[in-house]
Amino acid sequence: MSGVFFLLMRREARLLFRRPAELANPLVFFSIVIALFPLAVGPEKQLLQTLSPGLIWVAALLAVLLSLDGLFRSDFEDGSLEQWVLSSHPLPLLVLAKVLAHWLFSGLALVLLAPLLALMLGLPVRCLPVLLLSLLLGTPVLSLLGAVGAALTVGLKRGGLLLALLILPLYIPVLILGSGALQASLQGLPTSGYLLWLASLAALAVTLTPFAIGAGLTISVAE
Amino acid sequence: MSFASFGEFLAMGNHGLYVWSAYAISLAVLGLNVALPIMARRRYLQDEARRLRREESK
Amino acid sequence: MLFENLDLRLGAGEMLQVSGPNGSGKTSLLRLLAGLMQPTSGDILLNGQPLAGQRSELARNLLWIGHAPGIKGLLSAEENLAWLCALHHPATRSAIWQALAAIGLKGFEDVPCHTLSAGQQRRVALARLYLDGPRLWVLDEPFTALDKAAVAQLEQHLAAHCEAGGSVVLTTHHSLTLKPAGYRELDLGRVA
Amino acid sequence: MNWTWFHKLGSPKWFYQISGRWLPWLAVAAVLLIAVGLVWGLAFAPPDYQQGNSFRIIYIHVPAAFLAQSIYVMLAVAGLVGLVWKMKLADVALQQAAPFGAWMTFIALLTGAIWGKPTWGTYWVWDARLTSMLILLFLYFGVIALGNAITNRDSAAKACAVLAIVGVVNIPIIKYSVEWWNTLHQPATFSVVAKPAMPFEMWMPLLIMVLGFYCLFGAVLLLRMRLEVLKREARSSWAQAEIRAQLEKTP
Repeated sequence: MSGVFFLLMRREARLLFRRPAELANPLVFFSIVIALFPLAVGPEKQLLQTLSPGLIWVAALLAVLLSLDGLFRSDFEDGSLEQWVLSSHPLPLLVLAKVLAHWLFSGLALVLLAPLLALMLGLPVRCLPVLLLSLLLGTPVLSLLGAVGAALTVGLKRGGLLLALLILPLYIPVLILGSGALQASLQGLPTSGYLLWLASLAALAVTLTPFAIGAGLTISVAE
Repeated sequence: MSFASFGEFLAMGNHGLYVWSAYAISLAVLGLNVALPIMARRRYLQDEARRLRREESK
Repeated sequence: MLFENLDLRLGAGEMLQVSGPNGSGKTSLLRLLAGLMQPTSGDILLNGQPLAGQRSELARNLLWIGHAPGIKGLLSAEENLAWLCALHHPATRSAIWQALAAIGLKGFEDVPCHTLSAGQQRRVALARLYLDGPRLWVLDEPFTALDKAAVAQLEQHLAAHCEAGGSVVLTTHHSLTLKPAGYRELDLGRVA
Repeated sequence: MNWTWFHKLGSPKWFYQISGRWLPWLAVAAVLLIAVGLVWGLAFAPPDYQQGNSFRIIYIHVPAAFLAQSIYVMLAVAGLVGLVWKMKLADVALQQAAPFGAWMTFIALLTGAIWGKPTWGTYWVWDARLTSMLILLFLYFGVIALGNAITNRDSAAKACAVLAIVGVVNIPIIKYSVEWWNTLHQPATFSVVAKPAMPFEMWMPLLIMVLGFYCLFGAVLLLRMRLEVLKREARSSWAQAEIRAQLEKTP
């Protein structure tokens, strides 16, 4: 059973690395959105520093959402999902492997890119560990929740905008906790409370969302 | 009765505009939510009547 | 509403060809039988039990190749088959190579599938029929894009599977030249 | 425990007949309760010692907010029943209740904003309750948009059910995190609803209004569900007979 889990992760890794452009697109999007803010609000250092926790988190959230639109699309179109649904392996396990593989290669890259962009926005170096940790705990939740929406909208022709409509409200707790942690660290306040909450959200998402994703895929395949 | 006159009742202690607009819009929305299904039902029955007439004339 | 009052039974050794004009619900019927779709009303039974309650039993007994057969263009034929086998019925590497050779893809084992022709890609999916696996095959348009020789070979393979006690349900627009003893045809154009 | 009533409830014909009997009672109760609550709340309840008469908006704001939240929970419960027991009627209930829930959220937001002007001096404050309501409105939009986007009726109902269940699990988390966010950024805002010990003449009309809104929701839901059931069952003999009977009544 766990064999198929790692086989699927390896397969997804292969697929992603044979089309590296798709891995790069969310990262480029993330960087562009971050670059837009100084242009919009002005280059004043103090202002950018105060805004940076929110900016980084909003941009990361949108980048994850953007990368999730196509998460199941090719599997849906080439019939892979039908094979998954008919497999004797539990569907929640398969989708968990798929989403984790996706996060491992696109989400993690986002997390690693974030400190660089944060420094450009004027976030002090002492805040970087909290930034990394909060993104590390928060982005898997974003991926898993977004995968629920991706599973429900995969059969629809214009699913992209609908996906954002369905999922963005559900992202709010992660956004609040993630940027809250960063703001607290910017003001020199303790951050462990936020991070513990993010960790429990991550645990909750890993255990519950695979079932919703599986149900969503079964529904989309049945149409 | 917590108001001495009808004029006072309408004025709502200088907050009349807020109170009455809130009530008016809310009741309009409620009315709309009742009226729409009733109208939809009437329209559906009319459609069915037309269909039945067509079938009878065949 | 695609069809109603449909009652059919399939036993071991039987082959059912579902035919009918476009839009008559051939694919929908196959998807219903495979458990991918739920009927609006009525029941689908496997061994006398409702399908919904026995997912693992179904997975053990059913091989489904849909119109889109789940082949990734970026992966090679072998990688594709290895994954499909891991998902359903584990098979060894040599068994996969043998199956690919049997369907005429010798020498194409590790080429990315998007470089293959449409007929060759279809063969990659059909190679699953040459591996040990379930008894009930449900195939949606398996002959699409195949050349004459491959069609004849596949017909023979399907007939042999039925003779050996397996069952096949398939849709196709062409009329089979080789029909096993348990062959039946269901014309959805006439049922509706 | 006898479960036949549960399966009977799943039968469209039975539902149509029984709901036809309930509907007038619910409608009468809704009209009476809302009328009494309105007159009592607007004219007879004493003004608030701090906010004066603007507090009378409470008699719409709070029932709408109550209903907005309970309808979303109802969507998830109906979705669960539809997914687990495959009850078609639950699917109908889910899809027909969602627009009314969205409208209630809209009323709660709008009256909250209007109330905010005399209380806070501005129409919109990022207060925890209003923000949660706004997010709830977005959640409703999601369910409605998903239901409209999927053409297959059964798939649409199931997809909405999954979304509503995921949403309901999230609502407490959203509420909690928004409240936390609010206390961090605006410590000790003046909350409009939480009042120490309302006198009887104030909360009694509120209770009546809440009950009236629930009855109205019941009546509107039955009205919408009956039409949908009639449309879905149009091919069956009882629905045909019902349509003919209705047509004879109103020529």
